[in-house]
Amino acid sequence: MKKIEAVIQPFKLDEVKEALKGIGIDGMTIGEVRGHGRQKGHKEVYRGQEYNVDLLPKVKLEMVVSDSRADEVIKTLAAAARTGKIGDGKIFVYDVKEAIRIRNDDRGESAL
Amino acid sequence: MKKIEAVIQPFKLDEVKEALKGIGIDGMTIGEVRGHGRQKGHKEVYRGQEYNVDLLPKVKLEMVVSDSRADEVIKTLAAAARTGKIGDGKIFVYDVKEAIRIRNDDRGESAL
Amino acid sequence: MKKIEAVIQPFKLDEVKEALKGIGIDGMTIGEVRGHGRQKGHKEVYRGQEYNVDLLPKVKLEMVVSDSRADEVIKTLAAAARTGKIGDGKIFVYDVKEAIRIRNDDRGESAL
Amino acid sequence: MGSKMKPLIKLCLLTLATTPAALWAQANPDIQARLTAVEAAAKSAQSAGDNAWMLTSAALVLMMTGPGLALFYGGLVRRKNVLSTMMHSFVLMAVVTVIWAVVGYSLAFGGDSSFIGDLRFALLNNVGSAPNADYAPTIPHQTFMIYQLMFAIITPALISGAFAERMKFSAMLLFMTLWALIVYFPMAHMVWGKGGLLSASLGGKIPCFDFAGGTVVHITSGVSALVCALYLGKRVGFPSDAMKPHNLVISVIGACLLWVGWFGFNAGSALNASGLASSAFVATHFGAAAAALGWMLAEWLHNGKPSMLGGISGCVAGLVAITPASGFVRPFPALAIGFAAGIVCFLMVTKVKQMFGYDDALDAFGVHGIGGTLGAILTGVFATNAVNDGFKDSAGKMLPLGWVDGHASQVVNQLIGVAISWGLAIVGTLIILKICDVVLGVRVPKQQEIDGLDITLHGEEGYILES
Amino acid sequence: MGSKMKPLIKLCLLTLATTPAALWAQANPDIQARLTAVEAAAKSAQSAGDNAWMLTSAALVLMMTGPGLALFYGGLVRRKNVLSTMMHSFVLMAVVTVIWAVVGYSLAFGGDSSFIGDLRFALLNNVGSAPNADYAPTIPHQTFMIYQLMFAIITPALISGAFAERMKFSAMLLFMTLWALIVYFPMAHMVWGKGGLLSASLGGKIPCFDFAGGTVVHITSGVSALVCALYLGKRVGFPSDAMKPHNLVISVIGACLLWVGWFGFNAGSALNASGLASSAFVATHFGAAAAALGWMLAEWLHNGKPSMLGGISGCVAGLVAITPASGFVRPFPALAIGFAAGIVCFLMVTKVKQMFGYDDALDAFGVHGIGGTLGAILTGVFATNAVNDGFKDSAGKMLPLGWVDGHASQVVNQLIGVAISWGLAIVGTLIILKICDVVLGVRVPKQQEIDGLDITLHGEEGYILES
Amino acid sequence: MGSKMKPLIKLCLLTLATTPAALWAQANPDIQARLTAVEAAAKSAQSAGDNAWMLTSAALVLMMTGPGLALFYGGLVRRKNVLSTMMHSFVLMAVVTVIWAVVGYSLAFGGDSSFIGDLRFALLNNVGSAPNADYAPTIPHQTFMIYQLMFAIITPALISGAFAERMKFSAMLLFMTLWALIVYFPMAHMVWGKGGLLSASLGGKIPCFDFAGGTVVHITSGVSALVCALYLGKRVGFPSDAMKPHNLVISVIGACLLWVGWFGFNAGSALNASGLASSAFVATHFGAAAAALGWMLAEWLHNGKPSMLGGISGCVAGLVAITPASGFVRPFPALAIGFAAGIVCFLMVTKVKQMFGYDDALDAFGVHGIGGTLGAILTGVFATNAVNDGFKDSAGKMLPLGWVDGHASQVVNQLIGVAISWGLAIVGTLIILKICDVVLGVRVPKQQEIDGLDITLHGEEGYILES
Ligand SMILES: Nc1ncnc2c1ncn2[C@@H]1O[C@H](COP(=O)(O)OP(=O)(O)O)[C@@H](O)[C@H]1O
Ligand SMILES: Nc1ncnc2c1ncn2[C@@H]1O[C@H](COP(=O)(O)OP(=O)(O)O)[C@@H](O)[C@H]1O
Ligand SMILES: Nc1ncnc2c1ncn2[C@@H]1O[C@H](COP(=O)(O)OP(=O)(O)O)[C@@H](O)[C@H]1O
Repeated sequence: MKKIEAVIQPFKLDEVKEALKGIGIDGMTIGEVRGHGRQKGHKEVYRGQEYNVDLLPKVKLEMVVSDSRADEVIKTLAAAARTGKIGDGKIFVYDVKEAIRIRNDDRGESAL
Repeated sequence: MKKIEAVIQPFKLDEVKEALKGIGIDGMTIGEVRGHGRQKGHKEVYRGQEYNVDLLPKVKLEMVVSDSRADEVIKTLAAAARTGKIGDGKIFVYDVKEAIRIRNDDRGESAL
Repeated sequence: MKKIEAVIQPFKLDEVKEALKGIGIDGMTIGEVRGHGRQKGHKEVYRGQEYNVDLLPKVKLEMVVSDSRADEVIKTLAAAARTGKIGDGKIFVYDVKEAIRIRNDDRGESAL
Repeated sequence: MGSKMKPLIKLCLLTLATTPAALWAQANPDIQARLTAVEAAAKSAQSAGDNAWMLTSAALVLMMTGPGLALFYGGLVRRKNVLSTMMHSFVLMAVVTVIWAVVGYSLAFGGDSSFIGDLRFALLNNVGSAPNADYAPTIPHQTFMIYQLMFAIITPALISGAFAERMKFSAMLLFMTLWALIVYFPMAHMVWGKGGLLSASLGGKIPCFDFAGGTVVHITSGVSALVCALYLGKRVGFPSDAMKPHNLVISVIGACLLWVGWFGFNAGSALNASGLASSAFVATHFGAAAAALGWMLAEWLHNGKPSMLGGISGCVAGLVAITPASGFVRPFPALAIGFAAGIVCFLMVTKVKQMFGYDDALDAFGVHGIGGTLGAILTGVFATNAVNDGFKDSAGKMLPLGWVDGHASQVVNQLIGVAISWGLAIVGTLIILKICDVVLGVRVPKQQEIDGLDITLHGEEGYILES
Repeated sequence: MGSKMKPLIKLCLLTLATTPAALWAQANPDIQARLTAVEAAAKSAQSAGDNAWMLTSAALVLMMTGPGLALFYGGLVRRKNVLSTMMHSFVLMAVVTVIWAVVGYSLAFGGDSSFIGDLRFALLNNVGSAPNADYAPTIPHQTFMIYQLMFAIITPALISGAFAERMKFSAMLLFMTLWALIVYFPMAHMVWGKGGLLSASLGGKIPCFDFAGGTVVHITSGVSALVCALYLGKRVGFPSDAMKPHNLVISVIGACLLWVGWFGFNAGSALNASGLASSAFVATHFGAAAAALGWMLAEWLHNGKPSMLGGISGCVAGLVAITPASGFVRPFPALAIGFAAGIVCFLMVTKVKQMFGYDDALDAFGVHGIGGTLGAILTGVFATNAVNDGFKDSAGKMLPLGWVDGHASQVVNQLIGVAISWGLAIVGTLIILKICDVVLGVRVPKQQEIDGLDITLHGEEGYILES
Repeated sequence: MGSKMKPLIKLCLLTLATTPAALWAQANPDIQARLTAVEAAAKSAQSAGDNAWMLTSAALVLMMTGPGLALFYGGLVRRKNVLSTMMHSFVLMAVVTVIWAVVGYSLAFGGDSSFIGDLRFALLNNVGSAPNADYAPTIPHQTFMIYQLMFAIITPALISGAFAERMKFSAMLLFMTLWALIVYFPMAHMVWGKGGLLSASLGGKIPCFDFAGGTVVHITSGVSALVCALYLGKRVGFPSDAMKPHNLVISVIGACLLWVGWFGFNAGSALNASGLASSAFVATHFGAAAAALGWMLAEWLHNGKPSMLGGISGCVAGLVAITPASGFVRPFPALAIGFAAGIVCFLMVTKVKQMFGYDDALDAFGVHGIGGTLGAILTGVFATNAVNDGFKDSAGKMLPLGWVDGHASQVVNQLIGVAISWGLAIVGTLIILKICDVVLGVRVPKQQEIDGLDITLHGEEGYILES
């Protein structure tokens, strides 16, 4: 199994979720993160104190899928998340040694 | 070493933490996440605008343990987190290449 | 490629970020987490109800780097995050199978 | 000569008869008219001044419930229940208003029987601009009516602290409606109504001093809260799970608005802008201040740290305790009452409650029930005619009020008042809860309680902070 | 003998002539002086009482805008726009004040023409301590001026709910300045100004009852809001993306402060602390309460759940609808007006709006435009001289006011007033928007809208909760 | 005939003597009595009106501290210190109250010496319902006492902005207690007390105009704040680490409540509900509005963006600057003073502070110290007897007040007042800090500062938003 971890623009979340549902990917976990990269941030000033905000709000999607579906998922996800502008984010892929469904102790792909 | 990543019901956190302490697992990192899966969400209505909330609050536990302890930890964790209802969550297991304790540069299992 | 995941003290974030920029590491993703470990927490009392808070605020840094740079990054990061006190946190290293830049579908190290 | 004189004398007599009259004729009527006019003007001016303060007070007392109490309570629950908790206070601003207009005001202040009012003011008949001389001779009757309504709103809202995070919304509405009818209106009439059993100034058999609602407001609500807490049982996970206040910042806002609004509550209870109002204003502020210090000091000694939550809990406890006394006691006794309330309520909430282990979620009983009882009793001790000269014997001589005036037996009357309010609250609330339970069920299903009442009962969330 | 008598008679006559005069000489002047003095004293006392209430009311009405409306609106937008939304209300507290001082007050209340005031009060000339007898004979002219200013501040602020989350700050400032000049001041003069076309009490040709601003405040702002919503178009992602209120807790605070502040708005519109003020106070509270219930009930039937957002939206709708009626109607009609407003506005906001699909972000039109129109019309139905005895014929006989007094044709006048305010708002706002669009452009670039206006327009964030 | 006439004449004479007397006997006493009664009635009515406004004002001023200032400051610090910061304001509501009751009021307003009061009012002896003719002849003495207390509460609270996020709670309590005794009470007596050195209306040697506390409140607190900032040193990580306001939304609430409450602060300082109160109300509002614009404009020119934080900082700066002038200046000078304050304080806080690099965490000095000084001086320029007619020479002729009245030398007196308040604040605060440092240590350990004061000093958290 593979874990597909994507860091995307927050306002793209709904779109991406729909796209994944479209190809039957239901299980996913989402977290609020802040990202730093090529995308330049913005300036904030509080009573003359200037701050350069270079950590921008992003959303992190994690989903574990069977090896067979990984590519399809990546394609769909990337397509849905793409605006073509700097800051669109990244997708990272990892090996997963085991998956367990807590509810009934299912293991492996059947647990996804 | 293995990384054990569990997505569980928030109200189960304390119970799980105690159970893990019970078997001597002290080190863990916890994050607030929202999850999507079989568990169906709920409806929210704001001034007639209806929303179907299908991202539900979950807690993500991460702990890195020695290969030898992985199974025991998984069992304990699953047992403590289980309610038997849809939405109990998942456990995923990954390989960890290296672990470093920042404080004193300990490496490997001794860093856990 | 390697994923370097560090859990550090929140007030060390700026320092660490600067240090990493210093060695040309730009891309990173940051999340708010709470950690449990050797570091003992504090007591809170609300109208006589006592709570022992043993989940302490930490910041989680994740950056994917080429295998070649991993060690350097770890050293720099650890050095910058170190106070020498319990609670400094950990660094974990994982293998990364693939990386994709959503914007332009770059793959592999060129996507970082 | 003689003959010459006649006309002269006639004139003389004539003048005699006429002149003064004539003078009056031109001077007096004018003066009479001006006097009458200026008497009316002075009366109208008096009314303007008193009405200005009473309308302000009415607004302040509404502010105590919303946003005051809604925030104070809302901040103390867990995030998932913040709206459902604020809703308890808010919806009562609406529901009680309608009940009050239909029968409530009349049941509380109509007629002069001992236990409950009649229906003469039902549908607000005969409640107009003309003052109701029995209660407030210088302000429009409507001002008195709306001011008293604000008390009828906040009192049941106080109870909601006990059953927060687990009561059905529908059951809460039924409960509150019945509670107003069965507990509040009778109690208000007994203590404040003309001829009420416990009325101190309007011919009660057992005169009991309660300036602004120690028995009527705080004992009834606080004791009913305890009954609710016991009847509903503990929240899922209590006390093992952490149930920390999710937003103490809004609780502080709420407590401060309660403090400020309480000036309308207590000083407004003078029903005019006289020196008595000022005196009650001072006592109120002193009571709150001393109690905040008392609670924080107790915490400091006990936990090693004074807390913000302790400070705001203390000030509320002091405001509760000074409420019945505010129009009767001097500044320093006010400080004493407040300080005592701070310590006693702290012990109640932190020690006694833990001992018994009931789940009075937001300590409505510990603060209002206990604080109100303490205040009602101490009012009998410290009440003095040096502050309130409204009580005279037939000869117009001022009567001694409390123990400090040498009238120790007043404490007994206060105890009777306390006993009656406790009794009515316990019995009334039990009956009402049983009814609600049978008709609707009082408690939400466990899963709803776990998911939180905001989503499950109201279909909305308090905060959506994700970007 | 006869000779003996002469002096006697002389004396007699002398006395006759002198004595009473002498007596008067000593007694009367004194009395005259005291009378004059006490007449002045009573006048001064009346002024103190009325001024106390009016200053309080002015403060309450400012509190409605800040923090009231700022919070109510601020909580309903998404987190990234909370400050930009609160800024709309806040900056108007500053900008409108300056405009008002320079020409605004004079354009609204100077002179006695039909459509707009003159410049006699420009730069606040002749606006001092002496009362302006035309408008408020018992309070300082300055009090009347500052009280009316608070209305001029909140009215444009209400509009901002329509274009929240997407309007340029600079354009907003220009828009509001022009709107005050072109729409608000004329409308205020027409309805409340001496000789204004729609003035009910100061010689208007088409007397239209608007006690505290149904047409002047709520229709003008609400209808202008609709025009803005249509002109600016929908927010990026509307309605597909979730645009939930990010912080209903602060919206509840805001709504409650609006409710409390509204007592100053409506009861203050009596311009004194008389029984009429009390009556308006009662009507205001009843209208709010009934509307909150109405909206929640509609929700309950419609969605199966009453909501906190529904409750606060309802109370605001009720407060809007009762505003024009508050000084004219009895308590129960006030309940009826409120209840109707709760239901009607609920349908507007949830059904009609969805039907047409325009993006009135915070429902400024649905609540203020519709609620104000409904209230203005129902005022014509329920207005009665039993509540407001200020309207008499030459013979001093009280005139019938609304339909309930048998004066059905008043409803026609109300409709004319409604039509004029709708017309002025639509035309005026369209012209102003076009100007702003040409001069500055009204809408922010898409990327700024996505990133949020707090960061892009103001360079700051509402919350920084990371530790 | 003659004989016939005797009785007639006797009668005539008799009547002559008696009749008018008789008439008076029946008419006059009655009139006298009614006059006396109505004179008393008018006096009582005057008192009611004035007292209504002053009780409202006292409540408003308390609201400025809690929740007003607590929120304004609380929102500006980092999340981990929100409660400890709000605690500074809150605890002073309690502590200062007790000090005030024991000796504070007497030290400020007892007796007529030049520098400090005596103990005649200690323990509030002789402070009852009867007015204190020296200070406020129409309201109960207790009203004056409690109103002044609210000033004594907020003044030290203002200082806390300087040492936020790093001062020990215990040290803060000791500091504030000593500061009230050594700095505030003497300063209050010198400026407002009978016979005080700087008293303008009660026989001061160097009459200095300070209507509501430019020197007494804002200079003393603001300058002391600077001393504290310098003495305590910078926060750990200042200025390198980001120390952004964690919740500007609550800061906006706080600022708005300060604005609203300030009407009680300034207009209340008229101590009655007269035209002077209205005039001060207007000046206050205008000052706040102009300053908000001034600050935002400066930001706009300087950073390219006006900000919400700038707006609220500006309005507070304006309210500070207009405070001493509010009862002396016309509306347009009020706008000028406010605008100047907005610009000057902006420069202070953004440029000068950065230049010197001290860590006045929440800019208590930049806003209150500088704004207060500016206002105090400009009061000498713009004060006019056209607004305040309370200053007459022996012949009853009105005296010129400020420069605009041709009394340029008043500016010198103002400068003396400023110098004295700066001097007292600097010396007093230094001594007090040294004492606190020796006795308790003023600053928390570094680790506590890093972990945050809420957890380490109070054992609680402001927000727990995790589900
Ligand atoms: N090497 C990396 N490791 C982890 N996260 C990264 C890395 N590089 C980028 N990111 C994440 O991806 C986001 C977008 O990257 P950025 O360089 O800004 O734009 P782009 O992905 O279009 O090149 C960043 O905000 C960060 O959260
Ligand atoms: N394939 C997956 N990848 C990542 N997280 C998942 C996946 N499937 C489920 N989850 C997480 O587990 C949670 C529970 O899953 P769900 O299907 O709702 O119930 P159950 O685990 O009982 O089947 C989800 O809310 C989500 O956070
Ligand atoms: N085995 C582990 N797995 C995951 N996270 C860990 C583990 N051990 C520690 N951590 C994280 O590192 C943080 C610091 O660890 P701690 O034991 O408190 O101090 P130190 O790292 O100095 O030994 C913890 O708060 C937790 O977030």
